[in-house]
Amino acid sequence: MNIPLNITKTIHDWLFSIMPEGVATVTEWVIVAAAYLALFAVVGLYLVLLERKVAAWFQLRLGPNRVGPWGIFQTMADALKLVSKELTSNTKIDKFLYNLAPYFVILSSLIAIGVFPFSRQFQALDINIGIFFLFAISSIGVIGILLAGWSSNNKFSMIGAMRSGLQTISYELSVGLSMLTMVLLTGSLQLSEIIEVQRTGGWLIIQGHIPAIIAFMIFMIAGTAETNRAPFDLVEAESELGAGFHTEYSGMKFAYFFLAEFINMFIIASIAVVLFFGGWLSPFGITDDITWFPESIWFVIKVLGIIFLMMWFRWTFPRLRVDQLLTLEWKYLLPINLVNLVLMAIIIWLNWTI
Amino acid sequence: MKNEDLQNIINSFGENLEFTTEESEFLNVIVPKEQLHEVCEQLKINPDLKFDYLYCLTGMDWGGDLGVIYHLESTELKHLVVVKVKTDDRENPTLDSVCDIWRTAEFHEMEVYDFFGIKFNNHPNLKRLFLTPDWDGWPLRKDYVDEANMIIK
Amino acid sequence: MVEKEIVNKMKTEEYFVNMGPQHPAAHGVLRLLLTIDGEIIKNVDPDLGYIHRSIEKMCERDSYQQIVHLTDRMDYLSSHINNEAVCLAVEKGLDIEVSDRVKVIRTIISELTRLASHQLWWGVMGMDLGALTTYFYAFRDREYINDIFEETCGARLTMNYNIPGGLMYDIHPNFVNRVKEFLVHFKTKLPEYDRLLTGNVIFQKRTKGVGVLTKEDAISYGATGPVGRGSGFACDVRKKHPYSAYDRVEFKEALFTEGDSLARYKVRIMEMWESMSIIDQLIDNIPEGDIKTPTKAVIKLPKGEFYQRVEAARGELGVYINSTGTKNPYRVKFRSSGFSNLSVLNHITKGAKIADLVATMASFDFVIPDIDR
Amino acid sequence: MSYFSDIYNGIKTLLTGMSVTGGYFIRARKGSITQQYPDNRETLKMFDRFRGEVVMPHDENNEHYCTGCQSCEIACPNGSIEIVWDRQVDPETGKKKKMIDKHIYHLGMCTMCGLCIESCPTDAIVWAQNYENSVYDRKYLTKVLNQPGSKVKAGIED
Repeated sequence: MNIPLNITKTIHDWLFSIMPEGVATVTEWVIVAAAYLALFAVVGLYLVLLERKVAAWFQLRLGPNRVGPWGIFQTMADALKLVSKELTSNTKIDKFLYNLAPYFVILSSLIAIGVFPFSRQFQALDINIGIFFLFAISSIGVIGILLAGWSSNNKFSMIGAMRSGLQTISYELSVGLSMLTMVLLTGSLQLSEIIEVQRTGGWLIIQGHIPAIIAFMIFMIAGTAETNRAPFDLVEAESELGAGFHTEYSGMKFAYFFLAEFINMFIIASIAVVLFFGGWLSPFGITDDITWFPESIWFVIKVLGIIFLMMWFRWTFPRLRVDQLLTLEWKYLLPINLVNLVLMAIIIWLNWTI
Repeated sequence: MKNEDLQNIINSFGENLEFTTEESEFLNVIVPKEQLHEVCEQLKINPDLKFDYLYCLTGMDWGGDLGVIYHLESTELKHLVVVKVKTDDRENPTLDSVCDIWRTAEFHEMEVYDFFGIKFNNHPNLKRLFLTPDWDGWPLRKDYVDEANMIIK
Repeated sequence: MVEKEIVNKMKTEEYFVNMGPQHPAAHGVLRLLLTIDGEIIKNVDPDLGYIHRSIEKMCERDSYQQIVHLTDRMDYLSSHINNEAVCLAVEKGLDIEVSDRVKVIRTIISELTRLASHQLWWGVMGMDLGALTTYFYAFRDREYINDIFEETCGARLTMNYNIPGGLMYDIHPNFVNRVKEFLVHFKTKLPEYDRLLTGNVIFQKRTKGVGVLTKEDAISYGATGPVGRGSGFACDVRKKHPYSAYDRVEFKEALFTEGDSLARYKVRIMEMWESMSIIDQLIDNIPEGDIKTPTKAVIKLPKGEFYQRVEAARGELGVYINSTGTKNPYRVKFRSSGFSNLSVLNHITKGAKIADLVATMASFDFVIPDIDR
Repeated sequence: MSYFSDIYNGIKTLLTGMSVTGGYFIRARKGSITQQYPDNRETLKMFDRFRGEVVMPHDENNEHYCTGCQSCEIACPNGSIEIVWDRQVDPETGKKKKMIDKHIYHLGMCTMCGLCIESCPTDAIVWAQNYENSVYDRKYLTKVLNQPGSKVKAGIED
């Protein structure tokens, strides 16, 4: 545990003073996990609200404005409604897999947030293969989607799930390769170290200039595809498949899928911020000297910026077709990415970084 | 092309064709049902007529006779003609399908079958299109009675 | 060769999917029975009748004034044009000529209806392809037209403004100004439609070469309106058989020869420009004249058959009235454009993907009450 | 080469599209196109010709213009109007004459086509501009248009 904030330190000391060491460690894990869970439930809910507001402003509407001032409690009310709703299900479903699927999806999203470096101190786990871990965990979610589509005994769900499978598997490559391009610059997979590199040399997108910008664009495209959001929302494709893989889910199980989508968006945006925009580092170091300034604010601002970009995509573009989706990946993104990787290597070799 | 010229050409396509322009703005050709397909095919392929566009296909119940009215137009030569075909068999009316000549007839004939009960020979997929398959009766016929759903003024 | 072997080895199983009656892309209660192999469509079998109200049978019961309002409910997005078709047919039967004022007003409102219909279609087309924002931009602009209708006709959608022999009442004094205001507004917004959707690379990829309909097929299937004109079939009734005031205005018939969804899209965008130009030509000089040509309170058409064709927003609308001389029509048939256009669907979507079917249906712009009547 | 121009054009068109929506996003403060309906009841005014429902205006003497000629009943396509009438002795002239008892209007069946109002020779019925017609029971949609105790204004038949 690497959370040496004052309050956490107090709790840490207190726990270790009243319990044996092993029990105290486990208790601490549970507390941290519960705190993260609560935090991300709120983050997910407010991202939903943000999405609805942003969508409304793009579309000349007002957005939610009834529950609380400017509708800030709208998604809370929605969540409450979803919790209280009956969990209906289709007949002839595969009960076990049907019930398992939402947990797969939500858990894979929640595991990933464990390694986020919100600030220098605010990071639950700083493992040395951080990027790799994020990359690996974010791929698990697709199993849940596949299971959901398969088990719910609905052909539309099934088509959606199959689309999701091929989409995630192919776009994994681009996400991975564009991450790798940036890792070339940092020479480390550890998230905290990646950010430290940027403290001296400037943000990676500036350090790596051309290949970094290309990598960023590819990462944004592939990341949007990873999270199954428009223009890559073939998995749901409401005008084609009704609601895709979660057609047959209701109540809280549906909410898990819904929440997972937004947390995934947060994850992708976080990775982008860490890899390209210096994580919690302030721009030009303007708040470096202010010791009391919570650096996680910079992290959140940058993440929100990236999320806004993804929302902008969603509310502007039409959806791609399945074969076009694969064409984009295999004929455009992947070759460009490979070339880009070599380009980055050359730039580092010749020491042309800024 | 004038209606008289049309009449002269069409007259050679079959026997017992009746022509009339009364009570209508178009030239009406009343074709015996046995010759329907043959005459229609000629109307389509004859280089002077080229009726390639069937813009309306109407099922009709003339009280005694059942039948179909074909409104035809030539997109190239810009003339119009109306073909009528009648059958006096109300129990099991059967006509030849023209959907191999004008593909649009496929759906329109299904509609006519649905509402008038006129069967079409050689139709690829004749079924109840609007009504449920177990519907009883042919609603647009004049002798159709449905006391529950029809309000007569 | 190798490919063939692989295909033979990988035997796939076809399955059926019910697309509709409640499906977001069906825009109503259209049910398509799809035979699908993976994502590839093998067969599309439409099953209709979910909103069939038997308008043709109801017409046999009603008087000639009364059947007009039933046609509002057919293609509810071009309700004025449907009304006009019936009124023109009845006027043809009665052999009365309406005044120039009526003709011009009918034409202007018809074109406004067409614009409103195409605007809605544009929004829905974007929505079907996944760009939800188009819907709201389209509705913003459509609101102007609906307000004009509401002010003049009293209703926004099912207006019933026409009566046999003219119009129900004169246009509202604000009508001309409001139409001009709308034209100024929409002329700035239509290029925006292009920038947002038409040029978009994803949109182009989704529609180009999708659902290709050849000219021969379009004629044979009776596909009219933007569907036919997208395939190069010059089927504009306004040009072929001018009615109302269409013979005194200059406009181009939007014709494209590609026959794909993009061509149909372009036809509609071009038609919007043409509609605006038609309104531009007429709005400043609406002639004076009677708003109604007097008819008897009980209209009795002479014995005979009357056929009137008009260009509705989705294609050719034909009204066939068979009269036996009584106060009710003996038989009324509406040749609706949607019904003929629907018959093409199976032909052109075979072998396409589900997403292509949605794109094709969006470009066809089905209104289900028009198909079912 | 077209490979790269495709990419360039693709990105360019995508950015053009984004500039349109982005422009609206920035201008979103100027107000939306939606109406906050139940809140703006005070200011919401229908157009004069708006077809809300059919009403029968009465003047201050509780007199209306309906002579009971039934042309609206005949003109109505869906039987939304029923007129209950009988012949009564006119107190002024002493002649027997047609008087309406009840002018019944089924709002639930009305399609707002306006044919009844068109056909009315005395302009006894007009459109009202109210737009909130929903009720909790269907029976409330059947309305009697003439007020209780009202009578036809004298001299309207002529």
